[in-house]
Amino acid sequence: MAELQHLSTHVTYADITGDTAIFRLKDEIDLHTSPDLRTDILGALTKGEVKKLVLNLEKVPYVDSSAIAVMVEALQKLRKAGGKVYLTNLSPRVKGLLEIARLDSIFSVVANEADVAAS
Amino acid sequence: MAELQHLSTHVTYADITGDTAIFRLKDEIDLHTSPDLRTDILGALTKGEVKKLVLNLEKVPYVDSSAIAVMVEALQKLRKAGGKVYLTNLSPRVKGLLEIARLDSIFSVVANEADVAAS
Amino acid sequence: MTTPALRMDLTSNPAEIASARKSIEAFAGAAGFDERATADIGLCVNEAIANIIRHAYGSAKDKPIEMHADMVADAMMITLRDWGNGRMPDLNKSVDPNTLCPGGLGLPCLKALLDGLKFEPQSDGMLLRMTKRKR
Amino acid sequence: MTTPALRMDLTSNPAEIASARKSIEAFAGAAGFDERATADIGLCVNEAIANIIRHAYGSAKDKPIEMHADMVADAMMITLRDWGNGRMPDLNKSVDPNTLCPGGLGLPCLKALLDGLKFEPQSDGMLLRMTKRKR
Ligand SMILES: Nc1ncnc2c1ncn2[C@@H]1O[C@H](COP(=O)(O)OP(=O)(O)O)[C@@H](O)[C@H]1O
Ligand SMILES: Nc1ncnc2c1ncn2[C@@H]1O[C@H](COP(=O)(O)OP(=O)(O)O)[C@@H](O)[C@H]1O
Repeated sequence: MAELQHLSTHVTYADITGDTAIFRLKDEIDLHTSPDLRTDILGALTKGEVKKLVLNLEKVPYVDSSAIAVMVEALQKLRKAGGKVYLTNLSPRVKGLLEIARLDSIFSVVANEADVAAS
Repeated sequence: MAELQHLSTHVTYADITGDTAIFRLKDEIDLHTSPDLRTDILGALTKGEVKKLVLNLEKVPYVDSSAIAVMVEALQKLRKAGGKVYLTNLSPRVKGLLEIARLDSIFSVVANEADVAAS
Repeated sequence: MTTPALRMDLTSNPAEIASARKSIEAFAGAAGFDERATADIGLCVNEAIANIIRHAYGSAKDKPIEMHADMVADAMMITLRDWGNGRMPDLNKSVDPNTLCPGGLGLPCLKALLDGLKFEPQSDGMLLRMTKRKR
Repeated sequence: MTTPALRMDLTSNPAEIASARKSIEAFAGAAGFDERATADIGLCVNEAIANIIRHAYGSAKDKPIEMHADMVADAMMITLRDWGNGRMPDLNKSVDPNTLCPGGLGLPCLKALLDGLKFEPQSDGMLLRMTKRKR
């Protein structure tokens, strides 16, 4: 897509179709790399009528709180429009951090991308 | 076996049947742990009529030169009796060290234990 | 000081956080911490350094941070020294998942995952002491 | 000194080799060395420390060893300092696979895997400088 050309190296795939934006991410995301990811993700939310943001974290072994903060910020924006953030394919370590942060319930955590439609 | 009771924690299985002694090893082996392994292996060679020593390294991700030295010492002993040392299931890292040490040709490197009989 | 002891000289550049995290995790793994505790230690070091960068140094990228770690009996003692504003963080704040505020997650992580957490203001910065026991 | 820099205070106990090896490998991985080069660096540190323990300290287990590592451009510079016998090893010996001698493998590994290897005798021990470039 023209709108998503200069993506962070942590984005392996990005697609906006209808009201759904999908990002597949990779590698460890910490304070060094989360700012670029923030630009990509929040940027996508300003285009079109996105209501569902899907972050596929299958290839992400590790995130720190700055990556979680990006997800929370996206959720803030989407909630105003009645939208949701879906997190898919979480590794145990990433799931663990969401639990410590007591944020596992504010996101829609699903097994994989296919389950987003079903949810 | 009675003779192989107090084995190093790096030995998960040991068997002497006829002229063949098999050791399955595990974990990283360096100067800290190779002395116990040396005791086990050279000890086994003094019992009975061992001519084939099989070291299965499938669960060994790493060895240093002190572990290689144990293998060489075993080979020295066995060669006097016309015997051989078989190394099976080598990880790329362990194989790499044997190559650097130019010792890959003095051992009988085979894919797995079944290939020992065939060789 | 007990050995082995690990020390890292870092700069307040977010690019160096990964190096600190991976090194301390390897050190913890070699010291016998299980996978879970090792990951916790790595995350705490990450979060503590991120806080120093952002709060003690106001995101300046060229300031020194010293990390030190060793084992005392069954516990890893980690210190982080900075020469920043020396301000005490408010340790009583907790996360309210309902306010949906991005941020405020670092200190709660440290409190949840560590066995000991102590900020000791210095005349010229801060000394943070973290303790993690094997369980 | 460039950052991040890693320093480890070790004792000449073989039980500490794994900690040094794993920490330097994590540090190298974070510095961008590929898997192969990272493994080479870990092995070289292992072999160099084993040599210090056995040859410089005659296998005494309670003597100090200091390791230091940092990146200068695309190269990792690693130093190992000991306070042992300070004897220069013979760098010209090579492995003859036909003699079947267990031992003599450490130095050939260092020579084969490193881009730089220098023993600098000190008045009270040895300083070993090892260099590994990214390729
Ligand atoms: N190292 C520090 N130095 C000074 N203030 C700090 C430090 N760490 C944390 N703080 C303060 O504590 C607050 C909460 O920190 P934290 O839980 O990590 O959340 P965040 O950094 O995401 O705001 C920060 O907003 C800051 O005011
Ligand atoms: N750090 C050291 N201090 C003094 N002598 C050393 C040191 N390292 C190696 N040497 C000498 O070099 C020889 C070869 O070393 P090396 O190749 O590691 O084989 P090994 O240690 O297995 O004999 C040793 O036998 C020793 O005499």
